[in-house]
Parts: sequence; C-alpha cells; structure tokens
Amino acid sequence: MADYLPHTKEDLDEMLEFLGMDSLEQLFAHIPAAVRLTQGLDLEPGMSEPDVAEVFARYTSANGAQASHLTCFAGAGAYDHEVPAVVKMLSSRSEFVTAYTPYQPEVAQGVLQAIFEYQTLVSRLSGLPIANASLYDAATALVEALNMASGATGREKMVISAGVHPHWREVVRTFAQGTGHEIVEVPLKDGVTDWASVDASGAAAIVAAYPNYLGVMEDMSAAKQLSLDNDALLVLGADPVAAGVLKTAGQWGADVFVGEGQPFGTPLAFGGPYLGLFACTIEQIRRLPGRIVGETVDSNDRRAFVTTLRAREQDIRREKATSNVCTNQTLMAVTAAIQLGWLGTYGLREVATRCAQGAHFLFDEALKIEGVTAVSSQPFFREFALRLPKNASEVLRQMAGDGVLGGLALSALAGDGDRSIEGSLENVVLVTVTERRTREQIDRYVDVLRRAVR
Amino acid sequence: MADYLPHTKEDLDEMLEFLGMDSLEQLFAHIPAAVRLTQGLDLEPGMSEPDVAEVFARYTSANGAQASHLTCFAGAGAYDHEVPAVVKMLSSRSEFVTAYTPYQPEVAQGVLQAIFEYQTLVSRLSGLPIANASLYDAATALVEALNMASGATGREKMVISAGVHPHWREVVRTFAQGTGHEIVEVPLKDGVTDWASVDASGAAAIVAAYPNYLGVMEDMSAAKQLSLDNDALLVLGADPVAAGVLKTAGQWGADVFVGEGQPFGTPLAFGGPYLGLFACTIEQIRRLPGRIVGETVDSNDRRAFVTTLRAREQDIRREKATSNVCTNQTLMAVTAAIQLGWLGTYGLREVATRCAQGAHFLFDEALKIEGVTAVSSQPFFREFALRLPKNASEVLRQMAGDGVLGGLALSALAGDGDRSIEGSLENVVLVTVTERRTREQIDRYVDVLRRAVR
Amino acid sequence: MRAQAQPGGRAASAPILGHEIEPTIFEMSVAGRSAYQLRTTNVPATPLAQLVPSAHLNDDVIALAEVSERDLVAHFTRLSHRQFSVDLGAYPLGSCTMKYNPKFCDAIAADPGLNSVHPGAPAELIQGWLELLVTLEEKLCLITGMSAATLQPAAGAAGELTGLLLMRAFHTANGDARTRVLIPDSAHGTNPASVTLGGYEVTTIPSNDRGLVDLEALKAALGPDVAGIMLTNPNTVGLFEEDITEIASAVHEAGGLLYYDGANLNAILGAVRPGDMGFDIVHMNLHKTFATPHGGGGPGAGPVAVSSRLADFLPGPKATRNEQGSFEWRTPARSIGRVHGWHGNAMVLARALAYIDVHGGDGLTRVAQYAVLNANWLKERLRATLPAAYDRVCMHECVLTATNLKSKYGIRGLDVAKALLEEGFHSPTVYFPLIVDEALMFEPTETESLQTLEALAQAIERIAERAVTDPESLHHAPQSTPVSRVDEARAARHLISTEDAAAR
Amino acid sequence: MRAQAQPGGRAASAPILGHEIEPTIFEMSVAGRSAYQLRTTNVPATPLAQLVPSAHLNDDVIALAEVSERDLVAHFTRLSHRQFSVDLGAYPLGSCTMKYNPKFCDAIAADPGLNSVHPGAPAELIQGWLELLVTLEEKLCLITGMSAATLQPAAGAAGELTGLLLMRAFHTANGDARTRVLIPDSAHGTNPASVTLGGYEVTTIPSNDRGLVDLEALKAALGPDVAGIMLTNPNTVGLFEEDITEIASAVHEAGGLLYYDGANLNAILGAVRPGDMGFDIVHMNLHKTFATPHGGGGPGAGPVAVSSRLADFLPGPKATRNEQGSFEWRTPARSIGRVHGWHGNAMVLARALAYIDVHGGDGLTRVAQYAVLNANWLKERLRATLPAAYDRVCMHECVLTATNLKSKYGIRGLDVAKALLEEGFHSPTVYFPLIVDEALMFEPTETESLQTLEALAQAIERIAERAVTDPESLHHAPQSTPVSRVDEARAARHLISTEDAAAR
Ligand SMILES: Cc1ncc(COP(=O)(O)O)c(C=O)c1O
Ligand SMILES: Cc1ncc(COP(=O)(O)O)c(C=O)c1O
Repeated sequence: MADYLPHTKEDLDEMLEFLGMDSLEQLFAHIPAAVRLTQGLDLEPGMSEPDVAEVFARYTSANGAQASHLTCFAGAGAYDHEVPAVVKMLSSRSEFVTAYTPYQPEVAQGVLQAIFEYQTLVSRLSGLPIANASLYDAATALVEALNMASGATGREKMVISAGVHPHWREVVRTFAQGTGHEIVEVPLKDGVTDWASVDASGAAAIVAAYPNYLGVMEDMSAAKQLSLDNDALLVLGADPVAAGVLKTAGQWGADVFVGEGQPFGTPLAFGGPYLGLFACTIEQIRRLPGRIVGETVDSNDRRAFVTTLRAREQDIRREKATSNVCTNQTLMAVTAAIQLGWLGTYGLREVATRCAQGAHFLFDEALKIEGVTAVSSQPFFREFALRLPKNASEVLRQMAGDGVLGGLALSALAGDGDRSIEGSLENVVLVTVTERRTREQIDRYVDVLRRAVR
Repeated sequence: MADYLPHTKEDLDEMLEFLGMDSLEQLFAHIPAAVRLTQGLDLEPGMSEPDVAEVFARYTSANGAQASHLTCFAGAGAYDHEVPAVVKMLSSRSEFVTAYTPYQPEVAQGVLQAIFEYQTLVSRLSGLPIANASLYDAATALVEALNMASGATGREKMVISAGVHPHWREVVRTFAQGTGHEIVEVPLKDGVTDWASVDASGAAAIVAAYPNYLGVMEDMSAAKQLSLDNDALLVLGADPVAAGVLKTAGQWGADVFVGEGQPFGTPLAFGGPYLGLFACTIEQIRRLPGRIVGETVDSNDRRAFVTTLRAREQDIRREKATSNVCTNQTLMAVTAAIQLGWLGTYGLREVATRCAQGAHFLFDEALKIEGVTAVSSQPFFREFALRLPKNASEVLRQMAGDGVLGGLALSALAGDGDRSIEGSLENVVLVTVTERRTREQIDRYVDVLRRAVR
Repeated sequence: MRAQAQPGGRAASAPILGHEIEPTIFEMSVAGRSAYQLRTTNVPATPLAQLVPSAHLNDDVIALAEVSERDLVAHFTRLSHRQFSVDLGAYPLGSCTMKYNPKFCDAIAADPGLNSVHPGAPAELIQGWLELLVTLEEKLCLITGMSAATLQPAAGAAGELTGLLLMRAFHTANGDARTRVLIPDSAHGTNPASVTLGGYEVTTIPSNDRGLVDLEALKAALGPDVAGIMLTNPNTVGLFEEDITEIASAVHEAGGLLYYDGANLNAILGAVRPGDMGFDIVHMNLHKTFATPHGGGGPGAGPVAVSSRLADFLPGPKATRNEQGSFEWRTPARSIGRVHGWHGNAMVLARALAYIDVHGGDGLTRVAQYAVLNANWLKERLRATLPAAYDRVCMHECVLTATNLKSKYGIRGLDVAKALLEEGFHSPTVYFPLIVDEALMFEPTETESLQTLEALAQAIERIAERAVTDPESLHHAPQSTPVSRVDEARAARHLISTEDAAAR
Repeated sequence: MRAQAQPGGRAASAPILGHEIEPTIFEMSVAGRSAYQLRTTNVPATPLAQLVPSAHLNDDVIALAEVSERDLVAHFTRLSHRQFSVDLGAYPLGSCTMKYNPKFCDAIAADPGLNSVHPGAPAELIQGWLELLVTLEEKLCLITGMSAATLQPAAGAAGELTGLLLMRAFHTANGDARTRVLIPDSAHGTNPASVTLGGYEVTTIPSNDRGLVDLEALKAALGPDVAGIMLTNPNTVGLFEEDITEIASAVHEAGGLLYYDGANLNAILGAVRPGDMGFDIVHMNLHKTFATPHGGGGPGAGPVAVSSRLADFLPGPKATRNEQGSFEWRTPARSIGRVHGWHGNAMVLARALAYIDVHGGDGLTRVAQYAVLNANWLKERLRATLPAAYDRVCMHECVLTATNLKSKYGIRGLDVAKALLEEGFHSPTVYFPLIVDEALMFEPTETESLQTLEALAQAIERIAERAVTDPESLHHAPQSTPVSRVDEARAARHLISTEDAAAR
C-alpha cells in the first residue's frame, strides 16, 4: 500500500548508488550524532486514508461538532452566508489551489488577474483607490493599518473605539508589545463611541468600526473630525457586506479601510482561513503591507499582470519592510472575487438589505419577550445586542438543545470589563441575521428564546 | 434574481429589433395556433437554488433515503467500493464533465486519450484485444453482444445461463422483442449452469456469467465447448473486480466480454449512471457497437487520438449500423481509467482478494447461525446466496433497523420462477462483501442476522 | 545510469506551457510504484489460493499501470487541459444543445443522500428516491403533454428503441402486424438504427424544398403496414414542421403511431407540447434539454413518455405513488420489461428534476424563447457570410451552408469548423443533416449572450475573409490547438486502439 | 448595431486555443445581467430606507460586475488555464516546499462537520474540533521536540512575530531588557522584518565560506543585550548548521533564546528535532511541511511550539484537555494575548493533522529522507551544468549558481528560470538567498520521482546548450506561455492596480 512517495526500491538503490552512498541515513550523517533521533518519531505508524477518515469521523460526529448542525444566528465577523455550488467549484480548481505566490508572472496570469479583479472590488467597496492582495484576517489587517499610521505620522498612540471587535482589539494589544504602540481605548455610551472622553492629541490613528461590532451604525463624522484635529489617520474597520449599501470608508474620509472578507465565499470554517481586506489612499502606497498586483505588458506588448512595488516587501527590504507578511490568503481573495462576481452589483445590495431586514424583524420580535431588552437605542444594521433576564451562556446552551445557535455571549466574546457595554456583560448576547435565515427560522428563534429565558 | 439566462432587457430589445420583430412570441408564430400552448406550462414558477435544495433535502432526509446510511452488504453488479478523493476530484474536472463526444479531435485530446487508456485497461482485464469507448451498462452491453453474435452467425438463438444477472436476462428478453432473438435460458443446478439440459444447436451465442450472479465461479470450459460444438460465439459477462485475479474472458476462450464497470470509481448512485464494459476479438471489429478511439498522428506528425472506424456507427450507417448507441457513458469510462490508475496493477488484485476474504469470512460465520444454509456448495468469489429460516425481505427489513443493508432478497431481484435457484426464492438472500467492510462490520452483520432470523 | 526521463511531473504537454504530447499512463508506469490506499479491515487474510480453486486463478498478473498519486493527478490534469469544454467557451454544436449546466445540479448529483443508495435497497428505505422519480415523471409528462413515462432509458437512442418496442407492443396487442416505420431523410442516424433494432423496416420520406417533410410523399408512403413515424420537431434542419397536425391525422388515420424524437425539445418548452401535436410516444434527452453536462460523450438519460393508451406497456418496475400516499415499485400490466439494468441513469434524473425546479414553468418557457431568439439572431447576423440552407424563421438551431465558400475559394465547411477552433469557439456540427450541402449546424443555446454571439459572428467573418486572402492557411487550421489537424484515415486504416496494439 | 463582441463565452484566451488576453470581469460586465440566487425567506421586505438612517446610506450604487453564471464560470475557468500549479507539473521552487498535496486532505477540509462550525460556538458544542486541535498540538510538539504550542498564527511570518513576542515576554518577565536579535545573512526576509515588528534590532551574522553561520562572528556578536537568534536549520542554502549545539550553548550562555524558523522542517522530520538541537521557540509552516496546497499565495498556518519555560506565555485561548477528559478553551497564565481574530487557520490545521495521521512517524521520516535524497541527486546530476554554491551534502534543497553561464554567455539565472517554464517545469527560486550570486534554488520535494528529476535535469541541460548555441533566444524566453516576459519595471513606474486606475 502506498503513501504519496513515488520512490520504488529500484529508484532508491539507483539514486543512492549515484550518490555513492549505501543508505538513506548517510544523507544525514553530517548532523551531529548528539542531536540525531535514533528511534524515529514517537508517533503512531501511518494509516490509510479511509482509516484516517474514520478517526476524523469522530471529530465531526454529531457529538464532536453539534454546532455544525445548528441554525446559525452567530456573527461577529464570521457569517453564515450563501456560498453557491458554482463558487465552491471555481475556487477549488486545482490550478488556483496548488499554485504558490505568482513569482513567475508568465505562468501565473490566472492568479494575478484574479487578484487584480479582487483589488478592484475591494477598492470599490472601500471607496479607496489602493487595495492589496490580501492579509490574514481583519484583526491582523488592523495591526498592519496601525503600523501604516505609525509610519505615516511617526507617532505611537492609537486611539481605538471599543466598538471595534473585541478580538481585533486584543490582537492590536498583543502586537503593540512589539511595536510599542500606545493603545488608548475609547468606551461606548449607548453603543456609540464616546470620543469626547479621551485625549487624542498625538495620535497616529483614530480607529473606528462601521457598523461597530454591536451592529450600531455610528456617525463617522465625529471620528473623522477627531483625526483631522489631531493630524491622525482615520482607520475604519467595516463590515464589507454592509458596505454594499452604506457609505464607504472613503466617503467617510477614512485613510485606511480594513475588513473581514470571510462573508465573500468563505465558509464559517471555525474561524479560518479567513481574509483580511485592506485598502488605503494613494498617499500611503509606499507603506502598503503585503503584495499588490499591477497591470503592465509583456514583451509582445500584450496586457499582463505582475506583483509590483515589491521594494516595500520583506524579501527585498528585510528589516525595513512595511510588513513581514509573505504567505497571505490569496485563495480566499480569489474566492472573494468569484463570489462577488456571482453576487454582482445588485446581488450584494440584496444580500445586505436582506440581512438588515432579517435582523430588524428578529429584533422587534425578540423585544416582545418579557425581560429581553436592547442594549443600545441606536440604529443598527444586521447585528444587535440583547440583554436577557438570565445568564447569556446558559440561555445559549439551552437554545442549542433546540437546534439554534442563538448568538454569542458577550462575556465570552469580549470578556469582563470590556468597555463596549455599560454594566455587566453576563446577560448580553450578540445576535446576527444573514440572508440565509428564513422567517420560519426567526420565528422559531423567538420561540426558543422565549422558552429559554422563562 | 437570476436564472442562467444572460439576456438583459436591452439585449432582448436589440435582438428582436434586428430581427424586425416586436415580441418573442413572434418567433413561434409559424407554429399552428391549434397546438400552441397559450397558458404556458402547468408547473410551479422557478425557485432559487437554495429553495430547490430545501426540496431535495426532503428526498435525501433520513426518512427519504435511509438506505444511504446503512452498512452495505448488497451487490449484484452495484458494489460499495472505495472511491478516493483524488478520483472524485479528477473525474469531476469540468473539462471532462462539460465536453461532448470528441467530434473535433484537435481540441478533444484529453477525453480521447483517456478513452484510449480506458480501452487498454478493459482489453487487458478481459484478455481480449478490442474494447470500445463504453456502453450504458452491463445489461445493455449484453444486448449489444447478442446483436454482434447474431450479425456474426446470421442466427437468432441465444442460449443464456440463468447464472446471468436476472435483470440482464430481463433486458435481453425485452430487446429480443425487436430483434426477434430466440432466448433459451439454461437453469442452474446447485449454482452451476446445467448446459446439458438444453439444445444449443443453431445458437448464435452461448452466454455465461463469471462468476455468476450468485457468486459462483463456474468452470467456463463447458460453455466454451458448447460454443465450439455449435459454432456459436461465447459471450461472458464477468465481474471486472474478480477479473483482477481470475482467468480472463480471453483465457476462457470468450469471443465477447461484457461487464458492469460501476466498481471502478462510480458510486452506488441508485443504479446509474453506470458503465457498460465491452470487449471482443479482432474478428468482430466491424460489428463493434459504439465508439472506439484509435491512435494516429496530426499534420505535424505528432501522436494524436481520434474516434475511428466510424463507418459502423449510426450517424453514418443509419439503419445498417451495428448499434444505435450515440451518447454513451464516457465520463464513467474516464472515471474508470482514473480509478484503475489509482489502483494500479497490485491495487486491483488487493481489492479483489479482500473482497473474497471478507465474503468467505462472513459466509463461514453466517452458516454457524441455526437455520441458515448455503444455496450452493460450489466455490464462490465475493458473493453468495444464503437460505434463511424466514422470509428474506422480512429479515432484511429487520436488519435495516439495526443499520445493516443485509443483501438483496432474491424474490425481489430475480422474481418467482427464476431458474437460477432450485426451490422457492422467498427465503433466499444474496450477500456481498467488498474491501470496505471491516471485520467489526461483518461481526455485527452476523449478530444482527442472528437476531433477525430468531 | 538507468533513470529514464519520464514526465510524471513535467507539464510540457499542458497547453499552458508547450505542445508536446502527453505520455500515456502506461508510458508513465514504473514497476513498484502505486497510489492506492485501503482501509484496515482486520478480516483474516486467508491466501487467495485457499479461497479460489487453482483452475480459476489467473497465473499471470494483469498489468494495469503503476503510478504515484502525484503522477496520476498530473497526468489527468494535463489531459483536462487538452480538452475543450462548455466551461471554457461556447460550444454551438448543433443538435447537441451544449448549454451551460448549472453547478448547482452537479452538487445535487453529488449528494451522498442520493448517491450512496444501493439500487436494490428495499422500497421502504428509499421513499425519497421514489418520490423524486415520481415527481420527475409527472413534470416531464406535464412538459410534453403525455400521460405516463419510463425513466429507464440511458440516453436518447435507448429511448428511441424503447419507444419503438412500445409501438410494437401496442400493435401486437391489437393483433396488428405492421412492418414499416417512416423517417424523414433529415433524421438523426439513431432513428433509422433504432427502427432496425425495433424489428421494423425504414421507409425514408424526402424533405421538400422548404426543409420540411413532404406531406404528399408521406401520405403516399402510409399504409396498413406502417407502424408509425418518427419525427423530431423542430426537425434537424432547425425548422418547425408546420404541417404537424395534418401529418398526425394522416398517420393516425392509417393506424400508425407518432414518435417524437425529443432531442430538439429545447426549442419548444412552454410553446407547444408533443402531446398536443398528436404524438403518442416522446423521448427526451435530459442531457440536452435539462442540463446534464455531456461528460465527454455521456452519460445522458432518455426517458420516454407516452399517451394513456400506451401507458400499460411501459418498462417496469416504475416508481409509483400508491393509494396510501407512499411509494413503491410497480410494473405496468403489459410491460415490455426492463430496458436498463436498474432504474436508469438515476443521478442524471435527479439533476434534471433540480434543473426543472429551478427554472419552473416560466423559466423553461424562457429557455426555449431565448434559444430560438439566439439561433435566429445568429442566422440573420451571418446572412451575408454563411447563408441559411432554408431562409425562414428557424427554431433553436440554424443550418447554414458553406457552398459559396467552397465554390469560390475551395473552402469547405470542415475548414470553417477547424478554423473556428483557433478563434476560441467549438465548431458547429458539420455535414449533418445529410440533406444540406456543406452544412454547418449552429445551436448557440440560450445560455450564450448576445455579446458572445457577436464575437462568434465576427470570428466567422474573419474566417470568411481568410478564405479570400489566404485560403491555404484554412486548409491547415487549426494550428494553435494541442494537436493540429488529425489524420483520421490513418487511424482507421491501421487500427491502434490500445497501448498493446501500439508498437511503442 | 449596439452589440459589442464581448467574449463571455469565447475561449480565445485559454491556452488550449490561443493566446489572446482574457478580459477582466469588468470588461465582461453588461448592465442588467446577474448570476446570484437567494433563498425565499418570507421575511418582511421593509425598505432599506426605513431601517437605515439616510445619513448612512450610500447614494451611489457600488458597481461590481454584472455577469451571468455562465460567463463567471468561463472567465475563471479560463483564468485557471493560464496558471501553472503543482497539479500540472513539478514546482521546484526553493524554500517553498511545493510538494504534491493529497486530495484526501482537501476532502477533510471540505467536510461540513468541520467547515460549518462557527468559531464562537460554545465549547460544549465543539468538542470534536477542540480535540482535533489538542491532538494536532501534541503531535506537532512530538515532531519538533517541544512542549506546548499555539496554533493561532496564520502563516510562517505570523509565527515568527509571535515567537519574537514570546521571546520578549520571557525576557520581560525576567526583568531583562534586551534589544538585539541575531540573524544570519542568509536568512529569509521575513525574519528581519519580524524582528523589527517584535521591537528588536537586527544584527546580521555573516556566513562563512561553507555556507554556514560564522561561529566566531556569532560569538562576537553575543552579549547581554541579545535577546536571541533566529535560525533555520537546514539554512536557506540548504545546508545543515553543523555547529548547532555549539551555537545553542553560546546563545543560551549569553542569556539569549534560540528561535527556529521551521520553513525547512521538511528536511529533518524524524531525523532531528529543533527541541533536541536546543531551540526554545519553533514555528512550522504547515503549508510547506504538512501539505496544505499553497492557494496561489496562501492560506497557510504557522503554529509556534515552545519549550516548557515559555509555555505560559503562549497566545490564548488554547484548546485544552481538562481534568475530566473533555475539552475547553484556556488562556495560559502569562499569555501575550491573541495573535489571530479567532483560532488560526483552522481548516489548514485540520488538513495538517490528516496529513500527519496518514503518514505516521514512519511516513514523515521517509518524507524527509526522500526530500533530501531528491535534492542531493539533482545537485549531483547537474554538477557539470549548474554547480552547487557549496559543494557538500545538502538537505532538502540545493542552491545552484548560474555564474558560469553568465560570465561565458551572458545568460543569467533569471534566463534559465524563464526558459525552464517553456520546458514544462516551474522555475526554481531565483536570486535567493542573497549571499549566492546568480542563485537558483531547487527544492524538488519528496513527491517528485527520479524519472521526473531526470527530465528536469535534461531540460536544464538543453537550456545550457541553448546558452551556447542561441543565447539570444534565452533572453526572450518564455514565448510559449500565456504571456511572454513581463515588463515589471513599467508596472511599478506606472501603477495600475485596479480596473479604475486603468485607462481602458
Ligand atoms: C436529433 C437527435 N436525435 C437523437 C439523438 C440521440 O440521442 P443520444 O445521443 O442521447 O442517444 C440525438 C443526439 O445526438 C439527436 O441529436
Ligand atoms: C525560510 C523561510 N522562512 C520563513 C518563511 C515565511 O513563511 P510564510 O510565507 O508562511 O509567512 C518562508 C516562506 O516563504 C521561508 O521560506
């Protein structure tokens, strides 16, 4: 029985003979004996594919992954959107899947042109002229945005709304340990950033989320004004689905847009691989993190695409690079281009609209349940936080028993002491509705919630 | 929202204007009004893909298709073999899937070469030099074989062993209504064809199955002798998996080989699309049904493949064609070539061997159950019939409740009065084991059977 | 050194990189290499010799190929790159309806809930499958205006033969021994071939100068020995047989039945139904009209629907809704018997139902309307370059002719077809139907856009121009394809149909 | 006539047919066309204006593209035909480990049981996922000889930065303010870039003439301000740092930590473990060693494993087996915090575990052995044509140099690389590592066969011959590819990175 190694006994013999060796071990003979493994790896021996499939069947069994069977009302950057068969088929074509970074453009026009189209789409959705060829996810894209702001301003202070996704803020704090950025968090009041409560002087960036992670559409003029007043960059983290109908980051005056691209054709996938969207103004182009594809011509003067402005990148600029990113999320970027091609101009609008319609419908119905109240009185888009009369985790557990993933408990998502919500988080649940949720499912949600909070 | 029709309102207007028409209906105006549909089709309006997926979820639900969840011990030409991810991936590449018959060889070398390789594989497995590019399934391939025999001998009488799959025999009888063939069925005695019981004089073909549908490996010399004695063609229907280790049709002296190619990479698929394997001697080449691919060169003298000997086919020979087949099962043939490439020389042997090992192990264990007896005392390969102390359909129903598809009830498969089995069929079940069945599953089978016959 | 350069991992044959030939999998084989992996079963590994009497064991090992999974993947991926397909570009191959097939239907057919079901499983365990089949039968009957159908035939030709056996069973049941079936001279080759296999003789009816059945000739051919007529409508010239009601009454009056070859059903969905035209038996090519990708030559499915007086003869067993509202297999009272080893190409049937459901009555009607619109537009657009064989409103396909190019510049229809390959399009069907000289049969289908049709028209115009300026180059087209024009005669003269026949 | 020829359904840009350019999806767009289909929800369709205050609504419609599903499929299928990939042919791109990736692992990653799980679902509902992660962490630790790991980093570079933050946290916890990190001059660019982001200064250590870290220079650079050293071993020249134990003790003695860049782990699986060599922090490129297809540039995954004294600092939350034997999320006591929005590239992690399980300890050991064997064989086979930069036993890759060809015939490494594309192979990595002139870095990987390597060697020999006979042609290679040599300078000079920047 085979694994994936093509070497026959005869091949091995011939190759070793050619090398003048008589065993494979000899190839490793120059490794100091003191550190050589003598007994091999302490792992089970190899199994056949069907045997491994059996092992994995345990991980994915009804017991191992109940969550995969529930009707999903959870969001927070990870959304249960329609991914049609056509997008799955195209994005899994092996030419896209088994290529690497397009270092040889003559045989990589497929990936290069797909990225070019992706960059165009991200640029249009963000309202900013420059988009890169993808970053890991929204959280790390935000870190790159802060590094850009710091490079642009020569400053270290980052003023961040607590309306930014709690995980993103956490990631920002982690990487600040290396960059030395000073992170100043701005609390929310009734779901809206209380910019007045902080001193933004000397800030490199003003960072806001739109809609914020609680779903609230904040008026971004305030953040923009603050950035202008302090000569800071305005960095907006935006929901790219909502971006199909809301004012763009560019229209709000943002210098940098970051977003989570998962909604564009990538499954929930337990959180990854996702897709870090990134766009910025032309002024920042020399500080752009990661790859960018540009149009050019070949030696026969035909249009061709190639990665460009490479002098910013780590392989050339090394310790002075704008970012350390190398392997990124190209396949997800290609997938996003395909999914957005499928949605088209009006499909994305329709999806965004249906999300909002579903969310508002559920919100209105849920508020009819005794003891359930809204956390904020502000206009929201497709996500909203509810305060329940009981511990949210408990309620979610009970709802799961009825086949519904009722949302995310804020105590788990944000952690105690988070400044996005006034008062205790314990009873707060963040609820999301996508275009895949039917009225029947929403009605059932309300029923199940009603029973669970009783 | 879209279907798959690209025509925009503007396109329609422009096209109609170009044609000097002002409505689509005008295109149909020359159809006599008396027969025109005025109200459109009496079908529900179109639904979106996700809506249709909901409808299909009902068909495939646990209720609708319990059988898909059972551990499968049913066979009779439809076998639950391993189909690895790599074969599924390759055979679903859209270039293979969305092409048609390779009428333009310059842009169809992919399919043509794959068929050439398939023909080689079928030729080797059958031990016969000529294989065609596929037929619908084994049953209809057998009909083609009889037509070939009739063409070769100018006779109409077909002497068929009752060891041939009951459905194939039924199909043969159906098509004989058109060809006028006289079908003489030869009963089995203790699982072996009782050739002596019939008069084969004037026969066009002697038809046997190897192993026969009850799994029994009959000595094919008898059939061969009969064909020689009567100047008839010997037509063998063989299990192509067993063919990996048993004597080939060619070695037994067959003139024509037919078989069911489903075991080579095609799922159970509720019976179709499957794959009719067909091979024959060089003498019969001008009577070959369907397509055949041949090697040649292009105008630059490079190797190329093309469909050949086309003068036999319906599009050229019309009412004198050797067969009416046009659309065949190319994708399954390509799949078979891929699967056999994956199995390779020794993989197929290993699969065949494991089938036999599993079947014999189960057979021995099952016979230990009180009241369970073998229908035949003859050597079998990977399939066998058991006589139960109870109605077989009843027993199978009960076993299904325990998660096991215990085989096929002969009363359903063959129908009453079938001459393959002496005595009543009512309590007889046909059991199959493939390489996918583990000892644990077999032990469970025996347990469940024991309980069911109690 | 022994090592031969063998291109397992070398892509020189993939058109993206070059134009070398792709070795066969046998040429890539290296003894001792393999790809397969089987599960651990713990079944006792009794030696085969103990299970199989030695008289049955093959003393030789049958050599297949010995390749790694990597080489297997590279080989078939490269072969796929040497293959044109609908997903790459337009495929206006007349009579074949090479429309775009929704990937959604592929996903339906890949659902293990349908795909992992054994065809012999007891009916109680497969109610969903049976309901699916019953539903499809009902919808196909509604679409064609018939009363019952069999889903067993695996393709159009199988449907034809099934239909002819039904015709025979019907007449036989009436004690009526008829011997001839009428077929227009424009008919597809499967029709006469099926008639022969159905045990009938073919009588060919000529077409008139309008490309339609010559009604007088037809009437003259009718008689008490005529079992029926096989027609496709629109016919293979792409024209609607306008005299259909007259034809139908004439045939019926003579005691014959009307068989409808449904290969061209795509033209008339929602516009007119075979049943309403008077047909008694209808086969459908689900792979043409209802969007099964053609698989490089198959699989398809060719259900046959009939009027009520023929329903009792249909093949069985048939999925049937019983009185309790559940589903079971039933064989019609006077069934001709099975025409397929199991229940037909079931996964194709499932796809077709999904396709019908997505489109609905309104969508299917649009399918036909746009297919017909596209064909007429193309025909008109090319009027000056390749005139239509018959200058009338066509249905979903148009038969154009290259006789002008041939007489003036020596450029045949085949040359045009081959040159079109270089232009990024698949060729139309050439030299069919046989009654049209230098026929080029274009069926754009409804899924191609106006803009694509315009690109196609411009490509043909460029070719026509080359016919004037550089006719020689057209005789050598195509050159940019994986192989250039193929020597078909040599393949037939010197048959090499397997690796073993090839002297390598 | 208004209709423009737009090649939605025209395959002229697919290399199988020709070499036209493929239009962008925006060029294919036609107003009013669309492909999307959404389910019927019956949710009240309140107008957006009632849900969203007008200050927030965009007055403009953002134009994406308007294409049919058919055109979408054709476009991206054609683009795929303009793309080289492992599945088409060998991809000996040094440092990137472009091995064949089993399709089985793709199937694992496509399983809805894993793929449809929301990352924020409560731990009780995702025990299987948590167990998978814990199991993977354990196995990665066994493979590297470390004691705990984080699976969060999304790629190698993210792992590097995570590792540097761990280094920082460790020193900080010890009240130890160190400022410099040592890096050999042969290091991959991500290393110095990560060091900067980790808040350290880079001190570059020269390589000696054997291609290894200059031990004396290293020792000289050490000091109390050195936080640690980043090494990959084998290094980027493909050579094993034989002085590793001495390096390790020197660095440790100076109070520094050793960071292992695991991009080259494929060379040493089962032969030697970073932990046993003395490394404190190890990142792995799962997409290189553990067979995630590279996706055209990603995704990957870059887990970081550490020795026990660093375990407390790992990012959290981590999937953890609790005392009751079930699984939960726990954040290490002194965690540096999250480095990913959720739990890392989870589906890549699942693939890697499947890959590890199929191979087992024995298979992984063979992976490294055969990878090293292939590289050494190729190096020796090409000795006369492209000599190795360092003439010693190499590990899984070999750095060859084209300086001969350059000085004699003016043929640069780049020319060789481009010509190789025409030969059906992807190019090696060119001009890296920077310390080797005209470097051509070949990493054949273990999944290519001897026969493929021989074909590769012959192709290179042919190119070397062309350097003698027709050097000019090499400057213009490749020509048979979808586009010929690309003007990179122009792209940078005149940036057009979106359709809107392009003046079409
Ligand atoms: C007009 C016509 N009739 C019959 C057929 C036969 O159908 P099938 O190829 O499915 O057997 C075809 C298919 O090519 C056809 O075009
Ligand atoms: C030696 C080396 N180190 C680090 C990296 C960075 O890994 P990644 O691309 O996954 O970020 C690479 C990848 O190219 C590499 O080759």
